[in-house]
Amino acid sequence: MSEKIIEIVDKIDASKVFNELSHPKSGGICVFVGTVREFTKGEEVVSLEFETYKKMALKEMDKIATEAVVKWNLNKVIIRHAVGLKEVEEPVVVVGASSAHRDACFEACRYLIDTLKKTVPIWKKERFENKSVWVSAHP
Amino acid sequence: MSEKIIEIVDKIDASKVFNELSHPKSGGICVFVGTVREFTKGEEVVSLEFETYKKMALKEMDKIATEAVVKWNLNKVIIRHAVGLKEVEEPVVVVGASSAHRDACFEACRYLIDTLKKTVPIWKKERFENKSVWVSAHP
Amino acid sequence: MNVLFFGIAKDIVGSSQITFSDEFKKPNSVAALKAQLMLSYPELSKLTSLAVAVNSEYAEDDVSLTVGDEIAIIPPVSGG
Amino acid sequence: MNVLFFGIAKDIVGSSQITFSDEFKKPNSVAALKAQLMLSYPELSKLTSLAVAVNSEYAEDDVSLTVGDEIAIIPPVSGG
Repeated sequence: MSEKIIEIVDKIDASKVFNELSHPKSGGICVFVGTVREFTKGEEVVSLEFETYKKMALKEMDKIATEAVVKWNLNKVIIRHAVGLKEVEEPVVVVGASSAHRDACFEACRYLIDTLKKTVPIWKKERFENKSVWVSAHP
Repeated sequence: MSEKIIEIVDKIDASKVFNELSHPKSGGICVFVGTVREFTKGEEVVSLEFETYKKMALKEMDKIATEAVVKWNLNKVIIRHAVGLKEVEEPVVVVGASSAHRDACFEACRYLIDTLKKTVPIWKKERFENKSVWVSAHP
Repeated sequence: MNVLFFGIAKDIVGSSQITFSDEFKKPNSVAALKAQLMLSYPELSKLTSLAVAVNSEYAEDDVSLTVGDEIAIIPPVSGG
Repeated sequence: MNVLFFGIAKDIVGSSQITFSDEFKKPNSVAALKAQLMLSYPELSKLTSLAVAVNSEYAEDDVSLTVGDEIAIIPPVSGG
């Protein structure tokens, strides 16, 4: 029986994720944290703003987590995304996997973040000094 | 200028690693934590005991970290290994990388742990109910 | 039938929700809804992609729409 | 010349350190040291690998040893 943690929150506390992924049958825990970077394409980012279609986002996150648990035989998995305004260095997303061996948790962790970015209905607006841009909206 | 954290400690506090790897120029932080697994090859592990040639281990860990910083242009990197007796679920090693984009931190993190396991003079004894075994010592 | 808008789609439409109350005008498929919206809001057709969710699941063009459905317009996602 | 032993090598030798005080018997290369140790402690030759570090750097067989060197016997590592 694997434990999944799927959450959309206002603020992420990255420090607690290892406790959440700890498991006696796990020899490896891999975690990725996405944070706000101060420059993008050479322009200084003031903050990011995240918006979500929460009901659907949680469903899509749960699908991704379930797929990963099955494919890599994970003991625990976590997908937690933040919404609202985020400053430089703040965490915006945490994904992690806990498994018997390290191959599985590394591959699963990479899958979690890559798939989240493709399918989960969350939108990011980059706020610069003089403008705001919805990321990826235009070709 | 990248910051490297290279340490051999008695006890690992995995909760502080994200603060240590946080950086305004980073959009991604990838961390791997190795923990004591209760079963290995079907036998129940009571604890692990780690021993090191500390002076040389720190040198080798520093080499690995420096190589990773150069190869993946990391903003921060950490390699922290524990020594002494470790119980099931306790962290024994933490490696992590902080970089502008996620490809770099994932690849670097994998490199850090894979290379550590090959070159760093640290030895692990598995303690079972009725015996102890130095891991990998015999073919 | 309620249609929810998010991200840049919300900005283009100028609202987070549109209600199709007139049965006559209600689009009966995902394709029809997209066509109608793009006609009314041409800026939507300039986006990298435009997906539709029906009852919080991605829906292909041929999915039909009924009055009780919760429909959402999904511009290019950019989480993470 | 001090030789340090770790892990299973320490268990086999029964000591964490051996001092070669007699100049006559002191091996003058990594290869000579390994040969001498394997002769004295045959169990060492059953290990998966046996590396030598000179002044805390891995050293190939042809590296020569001098009196002031800190030498370490490195059985198969298993950190992580």
